[in-house]
Amino acid sequence: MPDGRSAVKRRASLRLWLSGSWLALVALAALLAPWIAPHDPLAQDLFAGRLPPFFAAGADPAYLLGTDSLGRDVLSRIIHGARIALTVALMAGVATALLGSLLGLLAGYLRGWTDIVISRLVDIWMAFPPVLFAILLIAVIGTGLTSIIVAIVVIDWTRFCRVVRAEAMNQSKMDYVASATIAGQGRASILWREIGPNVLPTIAALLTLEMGIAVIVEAILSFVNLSISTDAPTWGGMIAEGRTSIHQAWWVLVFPLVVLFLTVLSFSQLGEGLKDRFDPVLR
Amino acid sequence: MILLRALLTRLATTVVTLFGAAVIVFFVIRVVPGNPIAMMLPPGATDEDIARLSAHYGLDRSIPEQFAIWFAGVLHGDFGASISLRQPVMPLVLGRLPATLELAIFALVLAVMIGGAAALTGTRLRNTRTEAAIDIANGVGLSVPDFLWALVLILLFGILVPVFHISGRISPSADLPFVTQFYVFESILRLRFDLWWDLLQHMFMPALALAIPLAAIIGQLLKQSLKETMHLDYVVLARTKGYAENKVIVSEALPNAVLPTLTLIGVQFTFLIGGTVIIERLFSYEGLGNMAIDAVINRDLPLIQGIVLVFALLFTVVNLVVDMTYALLNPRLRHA
Amino acid sequence: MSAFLEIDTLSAVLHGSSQRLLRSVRLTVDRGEVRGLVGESGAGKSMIGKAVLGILPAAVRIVEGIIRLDGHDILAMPASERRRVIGATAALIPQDPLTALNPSRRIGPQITNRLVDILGWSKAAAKTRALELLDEVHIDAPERVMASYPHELSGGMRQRVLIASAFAANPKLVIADEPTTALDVTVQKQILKLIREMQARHDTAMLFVTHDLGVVSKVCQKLTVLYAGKVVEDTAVAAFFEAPQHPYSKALLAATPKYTDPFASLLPVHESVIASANAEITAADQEWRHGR
Amino acid sequence: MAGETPLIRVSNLCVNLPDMTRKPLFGRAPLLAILHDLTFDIPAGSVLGVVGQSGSGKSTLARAMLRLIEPSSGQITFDGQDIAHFDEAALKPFRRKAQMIFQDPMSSLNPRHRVERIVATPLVINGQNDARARAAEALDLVGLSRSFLTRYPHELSGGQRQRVGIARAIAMRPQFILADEIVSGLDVSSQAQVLNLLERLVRELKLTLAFISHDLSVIRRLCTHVLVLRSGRIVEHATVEDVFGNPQAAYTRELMDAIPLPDPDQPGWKA
Repeated sequence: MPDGRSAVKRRASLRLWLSGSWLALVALAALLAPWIAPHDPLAQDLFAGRLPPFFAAGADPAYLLGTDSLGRDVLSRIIHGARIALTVALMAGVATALLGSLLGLLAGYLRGWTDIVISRLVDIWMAFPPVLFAILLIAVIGTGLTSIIVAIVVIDWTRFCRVVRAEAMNQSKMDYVASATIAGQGRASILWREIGPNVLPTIAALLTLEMGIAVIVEAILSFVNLSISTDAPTWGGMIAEGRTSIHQAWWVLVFPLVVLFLTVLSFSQLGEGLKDRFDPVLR
Repeated sequence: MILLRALLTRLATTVVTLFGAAVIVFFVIRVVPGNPIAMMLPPGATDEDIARLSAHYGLDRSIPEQFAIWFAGVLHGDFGASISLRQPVMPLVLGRLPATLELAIFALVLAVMIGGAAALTGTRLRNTRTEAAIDIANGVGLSVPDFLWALVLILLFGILVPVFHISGRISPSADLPFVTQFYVFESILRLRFDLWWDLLQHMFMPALALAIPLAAIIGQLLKQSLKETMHLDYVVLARTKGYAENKVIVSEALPNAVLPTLTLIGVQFTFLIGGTVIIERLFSYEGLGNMAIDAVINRDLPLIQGIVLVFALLFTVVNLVVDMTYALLNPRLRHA
Repeated sequence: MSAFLEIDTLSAVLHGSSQRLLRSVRLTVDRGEVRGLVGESGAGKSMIGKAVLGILPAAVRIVEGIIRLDGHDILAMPASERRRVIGATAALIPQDPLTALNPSRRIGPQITNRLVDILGWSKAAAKTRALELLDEVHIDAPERVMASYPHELSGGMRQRVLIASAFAANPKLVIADEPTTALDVTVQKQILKLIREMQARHDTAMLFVTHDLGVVSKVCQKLTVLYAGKVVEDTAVAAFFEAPQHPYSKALLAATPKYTDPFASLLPVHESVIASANAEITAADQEWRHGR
Repeated sequence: MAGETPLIRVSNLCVNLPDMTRKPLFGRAPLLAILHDLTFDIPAGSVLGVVGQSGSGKSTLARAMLRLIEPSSGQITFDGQDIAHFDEAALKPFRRKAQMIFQDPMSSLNPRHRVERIVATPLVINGQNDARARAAEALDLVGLSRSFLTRYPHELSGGQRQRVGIARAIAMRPQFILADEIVSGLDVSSQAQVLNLLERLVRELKLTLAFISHDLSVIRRLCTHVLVLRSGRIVEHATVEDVFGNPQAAYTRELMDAIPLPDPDQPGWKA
């Protein structure tokens, strides 16, 4: 149905475009933070506490999006927060994808004991509530950027492993795998050259999804005071602080929340868009 | 017969999973660098304090020995005593579990209602703008996790248009006649619909936050399998017989299209229950998850172990129930 | 008296495109007559059946033509009325017996549901009728089959059930859409004989959609050959196998395998035949656009 | 051909597979005997047609002969060597000499690879240094122009895809090719083309071919010998002239009579 397909394509490219633009903006903010942030994100000015954003009455135009209770500039903290958010997203996302996909591919293609052991591990992992697991891990190994990344990888590899395993099993049943066997291709070669490219779009979509999740996990950990440090400008920390002063200064919660929401949404939409774009049949 | 054997096999793997979970929780806390006793004590405690406390909790023994002692207790239903609350773990956990269960089940019901309605509407109005709108809503719904939805809901309906409660499980002024912790259930039994209504008003926001991602997933998957089913010959055949479109969707396509969604709900419901941990925190809802976070902050090892194990048990039971329901609903397996 | 099913200058396009999928198709099926509808994949043969039964995919749009079913101009009717008329007068024998029965329902209700829900029969009368029909399609233990689920029956059995179900409401037209393509040859033979027998017994008009000229020669009296949605030959079956008229039909017959005559059959369709058939299509399209 | 050692000798071949229809929801499926004690030869240069209905075990036989599955018992002697229980390393020389063409090209051609890569990969794996040139040559042999080298499988028609499958098989210059129901998904016009092509290749490349099909008419056209399978057992095995001229088994007769020939006067079809 070329008609339906072109509508799908149009929608996919629009979504790719929108989400890509927003993420590019965030990445740019992260890269250029020290130069474009109007204020020092840590500088407190107790006389300028809880100033509203520029369009509200009583605003100070020097603080575009207002200030928090300690008089820190909300916009500057959001811009610097993008650095931490993107670092966590990239490092944790890629590491999780590598570990989980590798185990998933091995389990799904080799089957047998490898599969039994890996699947059982996944089952055990899935028996923990991930948020609680994360909080517990951080409590044990200590706070900080590296700890957060390690915790995300340790907890979320199962997400890749499950999906990639199922997909690898499906692909293994296809005749092109039988054909490669007949051609004398070894198992490693089949896994890498034949099955790999067919599983890659799934991994790519999961990867961008995972990046969004990583940003959220950081926010959740900030929220229970277990992230990096209470001072550091993280979106989660700002949201946690905004939640406590929501009746006095809504903007401290709203702006980082909107940014976080759009970023997480863009990551997942980017993944879906890329998956369609990579699909040779849809393309 | 086959079902019975399957059930037994499944129970065996469940036991393995739970044991594995117990081992991992136990060792993560102890093997990973960091002294749990040092975590328990305030900064500035002397080495002597640490040694004394270690001996008190049996932490001076070797780790396998500690595990053996703890696990023997668990098998007898003894999870030890909470350090921060100075009470046995088991009654503490059981006291909080009903609140979490009620919240999770309410969220599940909401998710099935919203997701089901979206899927049916999208199928009925397929290839229209309405379907496109539903697709977009589903896409946004499942891209954004419960934590963010909770914040958005707090902002919109707690602060901006304050129509719902955003804190606690029941109004503090209410005087409670309940003997169990299943408040919602018991309020119906006691015909106290005023309390029932108050409970629902408190639960609605956290439950909706938990429900939105699951509703979107159900909406998307069920619609997809409904649309696929609509192309199958038996559905086409029903249409040639003169049945109206609504009837074809609901009575021919739905019973079969629902099966793949059902297996998915199993896993997703455990994710939802996992989500209660942070959602309860956000809404100051006195459930198991909120207690778990306190336990971690207070470094209350026995309590953490107990709570995590109860969650693990809950998850495996949910999966078991879903698998069995699937087998019962699928005539192919039922009559095997 | 006019034919029971009459299709006149029926053209259909894919939504949003001007390319025709059906090109001014014209055919008739009389009472008691079986008409074969033959073509290769993509020729639009199944689409004609779907158009008659009102089950075209949403993306296909009929742009001109008339479908007259038992005197009713069904394309001119409102949808609910059309559904009722089609449900009461026509029936479908679908292609794949594996997917044509609802896996979560017992066989009995799947045969009787039209009688009870649409035509208002009593349950008991519908059940009696179903047992009678299962007997007509030579099913030995009709009571047991009625209580079974589809997965408990073999492919041949399921196709028998579907045939019984198609004839349940005494339809005046039955459309068989490749009803034996998914079956093994030995089962196919039984099912083809059964379809012929049921059609004769009920004196129905039948449109038999297939890609297999061998099958056509066994069940049909009339034959319509389609190429790219256009009727290239409309003739009696006996005359066709004697001497097909259109070059494309000739090539099709020559390409059809025949173990009794291996070297005179299975001849590839010559490129010049395809080229001239395509030229015919282009000419017809030009004329059509001109006429509009 | 008598007296000559056959290229392939299958003796007492049995295959049992897990029965997925009786597989419990969890746990292992019970085993089901698919092939029972099959013994037959394929002489070098012959074309063996294997015919049977669904459930006859013909596809399992194909997969066992090419060692995609390991037989439960029995021997498969290829070129004098029993390969029935070799592991992948030991099979390496066999893999160079025996190829397969699959029923469904949508599944057997990797959707993410271009035609050139699909045809050349087996050559590269087996250490041919002129793989690209030979892939292009193979495409010539199956009558596809070289512009197809850069296409993806989904950009081809059904008949073209099946030609790519054939090109991949012959590019290795194998002694033996097994074709599993390769024309059953095609329209009659493409079917005739693919069969003609296969017949020419067998002649020109001196191939030994096993051709699995449910259609006796196609087998009659292409094969020198016929093997009739029913429920995993050999019902009849003879030259094509003998089987069609004077079938020994009642089952073979029944199969032949059931084929609807394009002929209104075919005997046995009158009511």
